[in-house]
Amino acid sequence: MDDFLLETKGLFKVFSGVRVLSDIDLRVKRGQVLGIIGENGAGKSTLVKILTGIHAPSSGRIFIEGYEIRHMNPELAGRLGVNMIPQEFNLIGNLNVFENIFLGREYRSWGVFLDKGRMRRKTKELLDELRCAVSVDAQIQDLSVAGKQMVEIAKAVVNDCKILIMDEPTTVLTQDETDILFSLVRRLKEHGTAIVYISHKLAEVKQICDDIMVLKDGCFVSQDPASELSTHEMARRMVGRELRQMFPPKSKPGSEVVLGVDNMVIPGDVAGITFDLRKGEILGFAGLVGAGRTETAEGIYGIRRPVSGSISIGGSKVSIKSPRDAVAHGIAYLSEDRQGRGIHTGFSVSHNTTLISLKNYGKLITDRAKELEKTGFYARSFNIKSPSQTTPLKFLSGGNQQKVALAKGLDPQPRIYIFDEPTRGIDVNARGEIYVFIRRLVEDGISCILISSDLEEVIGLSNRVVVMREGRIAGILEGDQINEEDIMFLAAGVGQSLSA
Amino acid sequence: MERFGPFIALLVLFVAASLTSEYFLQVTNLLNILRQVSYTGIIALGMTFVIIAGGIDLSVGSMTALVGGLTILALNHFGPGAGAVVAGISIALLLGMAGGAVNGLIVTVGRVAPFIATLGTMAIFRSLTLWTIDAGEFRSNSELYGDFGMGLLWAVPVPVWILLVLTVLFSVLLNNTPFGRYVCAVGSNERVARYSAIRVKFIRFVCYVILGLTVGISAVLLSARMNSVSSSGTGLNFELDAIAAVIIGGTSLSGGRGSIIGTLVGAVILGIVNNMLNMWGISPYLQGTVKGAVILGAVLIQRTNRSWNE
Amino acid sequence: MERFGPFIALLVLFVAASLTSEYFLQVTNLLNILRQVSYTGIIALGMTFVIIAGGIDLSVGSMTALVGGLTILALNHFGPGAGAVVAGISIALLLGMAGGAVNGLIVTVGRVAPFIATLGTMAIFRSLTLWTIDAGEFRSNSELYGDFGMGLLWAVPVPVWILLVLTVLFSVLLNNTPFGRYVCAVGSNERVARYSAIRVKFIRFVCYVILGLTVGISAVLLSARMNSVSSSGTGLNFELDAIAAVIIGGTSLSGGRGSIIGTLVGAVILGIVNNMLNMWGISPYLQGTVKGAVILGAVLIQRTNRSWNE
Amino acid sequence: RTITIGVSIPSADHGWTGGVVWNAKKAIADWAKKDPKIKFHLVTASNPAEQVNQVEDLMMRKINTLVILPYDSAPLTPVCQQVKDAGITLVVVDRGLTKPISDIYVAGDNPGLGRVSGEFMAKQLKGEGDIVVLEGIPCMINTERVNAFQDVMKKHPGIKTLDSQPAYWSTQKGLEIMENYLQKYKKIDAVWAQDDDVLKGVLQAYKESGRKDIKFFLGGAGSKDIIKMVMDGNPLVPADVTYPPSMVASAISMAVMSANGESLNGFYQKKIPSKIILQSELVLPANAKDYYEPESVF
Ligand SMILES: Nc1ncnc2c1ncn2[C@@H]1O[C@H](COP(=O)(O)OP(=O)(O)OP(=O)(O)O)[C@@H](O)[C@H]1O
Ligand SMILES: Nc1ncnc2c1ncn2[C@@H]1O[C@H](COP(=O)(O)OP(=O)(O)OP(=O)(O)O)[C@@H](O)[C@H]1O
Ligand SMILES: [Mg+2]
Ligand SMILES: [Mg+2]
Repeated sequence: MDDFLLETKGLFKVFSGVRVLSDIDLRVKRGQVLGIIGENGAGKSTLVKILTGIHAPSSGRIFIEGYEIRHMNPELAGRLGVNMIPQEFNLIGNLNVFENIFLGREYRSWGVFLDKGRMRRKTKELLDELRCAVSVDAQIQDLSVAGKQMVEIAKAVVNDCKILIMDEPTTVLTQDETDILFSLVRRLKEHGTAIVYISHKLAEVKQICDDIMVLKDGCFVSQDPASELSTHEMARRMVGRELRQMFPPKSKPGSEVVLGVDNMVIPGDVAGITFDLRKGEILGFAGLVGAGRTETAEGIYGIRRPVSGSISIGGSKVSIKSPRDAVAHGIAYLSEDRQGRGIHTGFSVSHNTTLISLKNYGKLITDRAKELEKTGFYARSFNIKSPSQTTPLKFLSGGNQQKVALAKGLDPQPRIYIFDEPTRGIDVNARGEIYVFIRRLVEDGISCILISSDLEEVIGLSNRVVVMREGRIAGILEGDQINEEDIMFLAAGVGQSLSA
Repeated sequence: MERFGPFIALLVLFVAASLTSEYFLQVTNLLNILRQVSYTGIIALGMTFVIIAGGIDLSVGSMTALVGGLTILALNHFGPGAGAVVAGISIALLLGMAGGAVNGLIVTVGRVAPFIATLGTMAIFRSLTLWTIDAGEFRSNSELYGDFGMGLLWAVPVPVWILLVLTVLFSVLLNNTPFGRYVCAVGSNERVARYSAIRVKFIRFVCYVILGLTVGISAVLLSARMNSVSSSGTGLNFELDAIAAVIIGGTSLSGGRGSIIGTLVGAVILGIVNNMLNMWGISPYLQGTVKGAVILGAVLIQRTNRSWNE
Repeated sequence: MERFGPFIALLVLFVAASLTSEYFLQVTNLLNILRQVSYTGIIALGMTFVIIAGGIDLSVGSMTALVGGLTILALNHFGPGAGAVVAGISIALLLGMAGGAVNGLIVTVGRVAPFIATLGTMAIFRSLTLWTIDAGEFRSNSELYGDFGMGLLWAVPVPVWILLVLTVLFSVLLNNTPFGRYVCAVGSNERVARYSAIRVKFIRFVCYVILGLTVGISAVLLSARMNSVSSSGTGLNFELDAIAAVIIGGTSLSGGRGSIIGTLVGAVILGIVNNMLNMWGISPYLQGTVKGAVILGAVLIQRTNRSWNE
Repeated sequence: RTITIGVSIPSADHGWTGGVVWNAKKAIADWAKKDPKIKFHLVTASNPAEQVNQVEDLMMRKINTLVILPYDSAPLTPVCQQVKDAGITLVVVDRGLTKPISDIYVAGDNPGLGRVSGEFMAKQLKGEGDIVVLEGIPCMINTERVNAFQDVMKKHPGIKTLDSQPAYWSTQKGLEIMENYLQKYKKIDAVWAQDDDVLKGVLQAYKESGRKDIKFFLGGAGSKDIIKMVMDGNPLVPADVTYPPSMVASAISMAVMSANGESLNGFYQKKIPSKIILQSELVLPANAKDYYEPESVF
């Protein structure tokens, strides 16, 4: 029975009086993929952080290959071959790709010098295997979110690991990249690596995992072979009750054009983007990683400076030179880069939520009570799990941080909301609630741009879908055309653009 | 509990001082300490904003001399009346803000690292002060100005009142206004702040102007107290005292968060340390050792306290 | 192109200096400049590591005086021979590393903010120096030591050689060894570094020890050159010059990245500025203005250059 | 009755002030040995504001007499006025206050130092030659010295001051500036360094340059090394001009004697003189022995 590579017995974790994990027994065998699912804040990340020694358990025991590890720490975990792809990027912005991948375990020549050549070659090999075009010498801070994610993956598998833990590795990846990752997982599996896989994309979990463990409020719920669980059943166990329909029925947008983008050019990123957004419309944006959707959004939001083209809002041309201008024109933007651009991790829930709209809480003196009341409203609407309104965001789970980021964009009551990966890291239940919320927004006349790597989401919500490829619009799909085949057809660039 | 660190350090120091010196607890001595710390303390209050916003300012000492010197020139020009004093003070505050604005512009528009920018203006302000008066002293002809500098209000020195009032005002500004929140946001993560529609450069700039204003106030109080300004000596090392007060008060030099009350406490801690050194009568050679050790000790008390509560 | 900023600034300054002063391009003058900058330049090289790792050290000037002073005491104790000089130098390097280790321990184990920690030890080191010799001067009795300080090797002064050799060694250390990567990682993101199994405190500590070593080297070269150390004056304001060199050289005060060659360039820029002030014969009062303006200018050139390429 | 004397002086930030601190401590130690009833409180300040604070603190400690070497004149005058108003005997050293409130004033003669130096230099050069000047920290003391020196030079049009730069009373600065001067000027006849610490650096630079053109160097303040060179007949250093840091010790003695109601030895005047000006004296090889004090730190 001792062929468990990784085993825990009775793990408890208490954060400042709050119990986050109770009595968790986890077992993973050689070559097994164990899925862990659970609502936002269920304790999944906390569990795996304990396994890699980032947090110490309050009580309980950890065994690696049958040996008890009493004081796990990141260094020891590394030596024992326990690697992790964390939920939030653990990369050094100032270092380049290969330096990050080898950080702490550099190849050396003469025992003291860095063997850069070998590290570059190995990195290149890995990235090629992941079919990632990122340069080995690129600085991390210059990479897109998807690029960073691929580097994290490469970093986790660069040396032979016995146990690989993946905490929501695919939130910013499109189907293609997810498939690449999965083939990598299968190969590792064949080599006998034990894998722990955390995700809110239940279909993925079912596809790649052998066993699925469900956590709820820090407690073990069940563990069953993936083949015996439907995604519907998974969701039910996570939430503890039946879920309603994921996507609400689509509403009918008005005909009035709220936002018009005409021939926007941002050198190096996007060329000749033209589209318009109607009142009450959800306009999906699909495309492969690097297609330029984020850049388009940032161009509208005043972060990037388009060199030509124009933007009109409500029919009149506007000049947006900064996010401030954009906000003044009623535009909100939810960044895909949560911790890098979206939220202040050191700020509390309420301080984050009201940051953009702070002037609405008193021009001179901020009305604290009103602020808390409003934050409370969002906390209830989105089911934000946090000890209090004044808890710094760094103590919240990833999904709950995302919900705060969503609320932050909503609070100024925008007329146009650009969502870039809105449900990144959000559990199925909350996701459904957010979809309903977005639906209500558009009914109230807000227009949304929905950039998502989750095709199902784009298809399920959008009235129309803009498909981008290599910085250009490959086509705009409507009605029945909004289906996976047509979108992928345009995104991948095989065949003719329909709108041409 | 971390936020109480400075208070605990202050308490410990206070008790230690009371026990080791018979003079310490006398009201005059306590008022003396408060007045003595008020000059750099007021500057430290302004410095708190700059540091929270992720900056630093090394030029405050030189700026104090320059503003104070020019104020005295203006005062002498206006004559001896009370109106002249009021005019002089107004000019000082404006000059202070202008000085702060210069730093703010170099840092924001010029995008020069704050340390270098203000190291440069530190040299420039001092040199302009020397040049204006040929390295001599600016002497005020106004008796009134000197009286104002030594003035008391309900038995408490004017600078102390101003220090306390500014502490309250700035505390509100930092904690209860949008501006204060923006300052923290800018210092905590500039990019997130930009995405949150905050005018990052403008906020930084305003922080420097606020600091300049406090330098102006301090320059008035100090030059009035001495009824003169020495072009070479006035304000020397003020930057170190001000920054030390801010950091001892619990504001992090890496920005993003901080406390105005903490800065006041930090300034008072430094004041008590200096007072104790004089009261204990330590050998001049060893004063530095004792001062350094006590400051380190005060900060270490905060740390120990933190680790208990972690 | 940002990384070329310091070089471009140096080039501009070099050309400007050549054009405005006939003496500038003379070989002796250039060697003079190099030797003049070598003392703080060597310290700046060590400071680069500390700053990249997210720290700072204000105590280097006082430490130079303390180490230099004690070295001379040791030297006088050992007698006049060459062996004594070697022993003295070894002691200096050890003392420097010990001083750096003290700072490193206060910062890492004591978890005191580097600014405050080294502000404290700055006072302490200076005070111990004054106390050791009653505020007087440490005078060496060894002729040999003085000769070593003035020594030339292939017509180039010894301190210049050491500056250049250290630049190469430290450059390799920073860019081509795991340690260098760890320093950048620690300064860029301490949490991530910790998760990457890097011993954050140890790395920080080693950075301070390296800086201490450079202080020891500089203390040897400086005290040998003068064959004496003034307890009050030696090393005064070295910290500002060293930090300025590092930052002008393109290293960010917020840590995470930096360049040793850049620091060398930064130090030389400061040296040329000082040289020019003397060569131009600027009024003593206005020297600060010109110096401040030229430094700001040098940094602004880098910025402009960057924006072109952005 | 016990006498409590507060002594407030600038902190040791260069050689001369280091000498002041040393001399103050020495005088205090000497008097404390002679008369255990006298208590001293010694404080040092690194800027005028700090010195004001320290005087306030000394008043808290109930001093009867304050001996003060003001960091600067005007800024310390108001607080000294307060001291005076509190009935404390005020002994001022070196830098005078802007109001005549001191009971005893022991002064160094800054313009005198410049003048004596200038006159010696002119005489030695026989009214003919090129000189360079190394100044101190730009401040009032420095200005007074340099101006007095230049006033003398005006009377000797044959002497040309090639350059005058601040060396901040620092040996290292003196060395650097002299290096630059040697680079810039191919022929220099004499150097006035104003301060002996600076002169040490200057001599080092000259020695290293291997040049032989400079006829002589003149420092100032009378540090023991330079006096020794004069005494030993070093041709490069034919003289020195005093500005003794021991003046603070003299002032402390005056304060003690005044507090004890003694009069100055040899004076028929009952009280201690209210003004004592210490001349800046010219030290030549002949009289150098009288000025040489080997155990002094300066
Ligand atoms: N450092 C911390 N201090 C205090 N509380 C924490 C800390 N980290 C996490 N928590 C709390 O622990 C709970 C579980 O968080 P965890 O990150 O494990 O959730 P998760 O299951 O990974 O959720 P998600 O799906 O949103 O990522 C949350 O309620 C969170 O607020
Ligand atoms: N995995 C990758 N491989 C190669 N280049 C990449 C990758 N990820 C990002 N890039 C580079 O970054 C740029 C922007 O990518 P980004 O991912 O932000 O675009 P996007 O259209 O917003 O895609 P998505 O929203 O799917 O992340 C691209 O132009 C590309 O050069
Ligand atoms: Mg998580
Ligand atoms: Mg994107």
